[in-house]
Amino acid sequence: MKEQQYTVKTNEQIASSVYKMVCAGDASVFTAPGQFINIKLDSLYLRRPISISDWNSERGTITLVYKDVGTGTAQMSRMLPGATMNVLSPLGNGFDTTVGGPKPLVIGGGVGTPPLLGLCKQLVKEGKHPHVILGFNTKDDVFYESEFLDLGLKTTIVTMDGSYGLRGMVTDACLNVQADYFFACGPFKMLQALCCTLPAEGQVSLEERMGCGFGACMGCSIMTRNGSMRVCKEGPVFERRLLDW
Amino acid sequence: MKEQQYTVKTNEQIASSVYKMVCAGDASVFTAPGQFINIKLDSLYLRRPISISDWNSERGTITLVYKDVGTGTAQMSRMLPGATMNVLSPLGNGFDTTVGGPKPLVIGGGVGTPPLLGLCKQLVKEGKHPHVILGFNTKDDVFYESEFLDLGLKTTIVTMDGSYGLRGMVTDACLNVQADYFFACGPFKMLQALCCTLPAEGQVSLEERMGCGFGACMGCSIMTRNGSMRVCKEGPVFERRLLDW
Amino acid sequence: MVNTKISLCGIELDNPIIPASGTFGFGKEFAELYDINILGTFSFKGTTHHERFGNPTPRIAETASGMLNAVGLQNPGVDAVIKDYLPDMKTYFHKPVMANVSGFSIEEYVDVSRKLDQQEQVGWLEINISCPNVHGGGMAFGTCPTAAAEVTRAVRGVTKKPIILKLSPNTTDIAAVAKACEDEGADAVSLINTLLSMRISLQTKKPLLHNITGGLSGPAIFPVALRMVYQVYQAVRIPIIGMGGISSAEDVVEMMLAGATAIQIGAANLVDPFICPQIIQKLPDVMRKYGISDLSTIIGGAHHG
Amino acid sequence: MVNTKISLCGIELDNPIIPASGTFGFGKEFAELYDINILGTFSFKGTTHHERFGNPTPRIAETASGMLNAVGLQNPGVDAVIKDYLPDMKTYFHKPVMANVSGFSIEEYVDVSRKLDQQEQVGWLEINISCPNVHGGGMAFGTCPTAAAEVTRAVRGVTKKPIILKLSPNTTDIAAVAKACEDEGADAVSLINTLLSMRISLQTKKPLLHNITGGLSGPAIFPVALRMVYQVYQAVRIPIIGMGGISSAEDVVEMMLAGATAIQIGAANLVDPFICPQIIQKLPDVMRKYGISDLSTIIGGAHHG
Ligand SMILES: Cc1cc2nc3c(=O)[nH]c(=O)nc-3n(C[C@H](O)[C@H](O)[C@H](O)COP(=O)(O)OP(=O)(O)OC[C@H]3O[C@@H](n4cnc5c(N)ncnc54)[C@H](O)[C@@H]3O)c2cc1C
Ligand SMILES: Cc1cc2nc3c(=O)[nH]c(=O)nc-3n(C[C@H](O)[C@H](O)[C@H](O)COP(=O)(O)OP(=O)(O)OC[C@H]3O[C@@H](n4cnc5c(N)ncnc54)[C@H](O)[C@@H]3O)c2cc1C
Ligand SMILES: Cc1cc2nc3c(=O)[nH]c(=O)nc-3n(C[C@H](O)[C@H](O)[C@H](O)COP(=O)(O)O)c2cc1C
Ligand SMILES: Cc1cc2nc3c(=O)[nH]c(=O)nc-3n(C[C@H](O)[C@H](O)[C@H](O)COP(=O)(O)O)c2cc1C
Ligand code: FES
Ligand code: FES
Repeated sequence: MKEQQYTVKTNEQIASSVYKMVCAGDASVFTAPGQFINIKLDSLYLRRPISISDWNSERGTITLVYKDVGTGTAQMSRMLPGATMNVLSPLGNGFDTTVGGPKPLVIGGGVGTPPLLGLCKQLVKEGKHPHVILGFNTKDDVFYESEFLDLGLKTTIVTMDGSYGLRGMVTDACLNVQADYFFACGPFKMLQALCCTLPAEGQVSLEERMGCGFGACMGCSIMTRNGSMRVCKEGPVFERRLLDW
Repeated sequence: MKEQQYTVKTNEQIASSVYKMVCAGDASVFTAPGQFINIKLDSLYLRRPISISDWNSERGTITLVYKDVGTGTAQMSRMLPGATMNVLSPLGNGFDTTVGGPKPLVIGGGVGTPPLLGLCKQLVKEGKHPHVILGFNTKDDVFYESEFLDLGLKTTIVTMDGSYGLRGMVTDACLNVQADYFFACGPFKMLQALCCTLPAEGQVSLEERMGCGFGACMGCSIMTRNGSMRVCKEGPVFERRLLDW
Repeated sequence: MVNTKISLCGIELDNPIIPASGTFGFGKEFAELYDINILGTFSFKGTTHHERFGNPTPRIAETASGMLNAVGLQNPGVDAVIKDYLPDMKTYFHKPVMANVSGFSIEEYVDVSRKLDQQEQVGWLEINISCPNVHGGGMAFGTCPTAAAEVTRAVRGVTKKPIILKLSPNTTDIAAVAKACEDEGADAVSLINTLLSMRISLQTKKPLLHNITGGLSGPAIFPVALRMVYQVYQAVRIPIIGMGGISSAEDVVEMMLAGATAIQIGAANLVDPFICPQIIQKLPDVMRKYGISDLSTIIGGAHHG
Repeated sequence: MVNTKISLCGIELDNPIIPASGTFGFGKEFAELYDINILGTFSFKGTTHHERFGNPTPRIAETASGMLNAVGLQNPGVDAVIKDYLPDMKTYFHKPVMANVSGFSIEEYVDVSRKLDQQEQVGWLEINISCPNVHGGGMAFGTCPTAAAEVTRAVRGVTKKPIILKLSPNTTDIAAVAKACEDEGADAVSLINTLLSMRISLQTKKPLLHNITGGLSGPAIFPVALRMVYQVYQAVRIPIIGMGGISSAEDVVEMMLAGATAIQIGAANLVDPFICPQIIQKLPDVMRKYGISDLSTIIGGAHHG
């Protein structure tokens, strides 16, 4: 982990309350998709954890996609190109792409979707063909469909109200798909439902309120089948079989 | 009193740790030299009181001169043209130029000097010929000499170490000057010494730590011969005879 | 249409927003800025028997997200308040006002309360047993249940108006103090007063405040105040007026969820004199955002279900 | 050359900077970031008899200039600390370490202290009688002088190492608690632990922390901590370790002027993991700026003259 300075290059709205920010900075630190950074914002005491959606070590760019849900993310949404952010990065262990078969399921819900783009790029690089299923509440919330399509991946969008793609929840969409491994990121309830319905092994990325983000405070501990683990340090990605759901 | 937005036009260093900031904004609110404004700064809880050094209602400009002595003034010194500040203005009662003779003494010490420029402009407008005596610690601290000279005023500079102008304190310089009235602004000790040595009547501008700046909190009360008064509301300028020094 | 009305000891308020004692004077400075009749009411400056200058300056210091004050109950004394301030107040404030009664002995509380009880403009007596900035007992009454009970009993004897005991946070068990007040007939409690604090100047290496210690207020203390209101809500049945760092309509809702029937706004008035009208204006939007149609229904909401 | 050395209960520290218990784990996460041997020492995570998971999440919330935690003393238990953590610590920390002893009964404090007393690496035992995040007494010991005295007496009986009683701010009279500890043989006191606080979610209308309440730390509490250190300094002769919101070299000096011999840094480590080396680096400049050549001479400076 390092303390670094990132500079905002672009920051644009890509869906209802959802923004995509591309920053210039040291991207060579990241070792796996699913890792995150912790961002210091003006006049807020705690840092804000945001996943790395995508990064390019050569160009030195990092892509974040975040939803404006409160003071901190609202402040981020107002940042202009040239603004700088103090961040701690990289944090956490990301997805382990060495396990799982050639056609894993990649399942995202809402702003759980961003890190899955970096994940899919990695999977594709390793010669795999993930099937991507993304769930949103409604049409206005949908983002990143073309990014996944551009990777040549089968991409299914579901919305709760059916205003875009299939109607329903990602769990519904998953029922029709055969896969022996999955990667998922999204709301707690969605991940729980997935783990209860999918027979396959897989990895899920969790969120917890964090004090530090690098393992010092025990603020983010969860109880797993292997004892307590820190979402920020041993996670945020956990093998589903560790979770006692 | 109004809550207003001022925009920084220029902000330049004019002496050791001393900056002059010209802002665009409503200057029509000021009624007397010696009034002040209270400035909201990022991530600082209390506002910072700064005197109006000069103002131009037609052009809509306000001049502040301030010394970097702590967090707030340091932050001000870093503000770039275009930056905006939320201010409460005008605050306090300024100097009353209707009293005193045609040749008053105007005495400033360090960053007590700024409001005296506005004062002298007013006195000159009223056909008076103040003699200006300004005291500083050392050469590097001196500012505003040419501004007073430009008004055609006799301007005496004294420095503690004699590195510029006369050597000594403003009280020394005052001893040689005949005047039946004086206006003064500067450090508490200087004002006290003046009131103890000068036989003339006069007005002095005081400083106190302030909670509000507009008379609500009683944070800045001082005891005078006429009972308790608020530096922010009944002051900051007081007739010397009210002060029990 | 959302409803922001609440009832405080039998008196209906248009909204629960009450500027806190010591930060609003007698309302005059603010009446010059906006029509203060939009407020629920306000609590005027802590009034003692005799006129008081208070502590020498410096009386104010800054802290992270807060401020210290050691004003020390500067006020004109109860007789001057009645003779000079209240008649003038009639010209700009037309609602029942909350009288903040301060003192250094039970006799003084009784005496000041009895006099203010006679004033028709006064809707409630808020008995400040918690000012940390006076020597000689001002605070002690508010930190100990038996002393708080004694003050309550004594003041209860001289007024039929609702009495609100204002409690100190500088105590181990604020709920016990609140309960003691309720048992002796308090109609409500208000909390919290400031947290005893200090700052030291690195230049002079001496305390920044002449009084050495002062009271901390502002957003820094909001989470402490919230916890205390929550605890007191579980201990008493009388209404609670919650305060401590409230600076937004969201804070108002959070404090009411903890158990406050009404709320007071102190330090925020000083740094932003228009904060109360702003909050009153934004409150309906915030209520709608969080699905609240009647504000009085959320009081203590965080305790249920 | 300025001198930052201080002596704490007979052990000399290179500087008074000590990361606070619960914010520095067992030092390993930080040892990966910088050489933690530059620190005066550090206080390791509060250790109980048995392994504890602590409270369910959410355990963390944000406040103005501060944070709440309700970790609830998650730790591996004293035996695992001795078996797994201390030997490993030898590889990256070569100074005497401060062992933070937590518990729910006097027997537990005694038991854990006795075991940690045997560890050669342990320089001091810091007895945490003030954790607000555990049910069943953890806090009560620190809010009442007689209970604090009892813990001190019991622990004193099982160790010759310096014992430091860590006090709670959630009490009416912290100086009385400190005095009680001193009288029973405490070698030092450390203060303050966190201020009991809470936050409520407007979305769910329920407390944000699963544990309902949590402890407030960070700059928000600095002026409260400063006042308490100042008060305790007047009540006891043993050294005080001051903490609460310290985030800069200036804060260190201010806390020492109030009466602290050494200081701890808690929450600031979490938001800025390099804060301790930064402060250690800046301290000499700040000392020069304020005319301090020997840091140990300013301890309690605000009380004199
Ligand atoms: C490992 C990790 C990766 C994340 N990646 C993303 C991402 O890529 N895109 C995205 O939009 N969001 C992501 N989040 C959620 C994001 O951290 C929160 O939305 C954000 O912290 C909210 O801050 P706020 O100030 O806007 O909200 P506020 O509610 O004002 O925040 C108050 C406090 O609560 C914390 N908090 C609030 N919501 C959450 C949450 N869901 N998880 C953790 N802490 C929270 C904040 O960090 C802050 O400390 C991630 C969270 C974690 C733990
Ligand atoms: C009516 C009035 C007019 C003033 N006019 C000027 C001016 O024209 N130019 C100028 O350079 N200075 C002026 N000052 C002093 C100026 O307000 C302080 O230098 C400034 O507030 C310091 O803020 P800081 O954050 O840099 O210092 P810090 O020490 O970090 O401030 C901490 C707190 O102390 C207060 N404070 C510190 N010093 C003073 C002081 N001398 N007077 C009042 N409060 C203080 C701050 O406002 C703040 O609340 C004036 C003060 C008053 C009361
Ligand atoms: C400058 C100042 C003066 C105060 N004077 C009084 C007072 O006279 N009587 C009283 O009961 N409380 C007094 N208080 C306490 C406030 O009414 C309030 O309880 C406290 O400030 C917490 O609220 P806040 O954080 O919103 O300021 C005073 C507070 C401040 C800041
Ligand atoms: C996440 C967290 C965990 C803590 N755990 C402990 C602990 O185990 N033992 C203890 O004595 N204090 C514990 N504390 C309290 C700190 O050591 C310190 O007393 C307090 O946070 C005030 O200092 P600060 O404002 O610098 O954080 C903890 C504090 C935090 C923020
Ligand atoms: S957030 Fe501090 S340990 Fe995970
Ligand atoms: S600063 Fe508040 S009354 Fe003067």
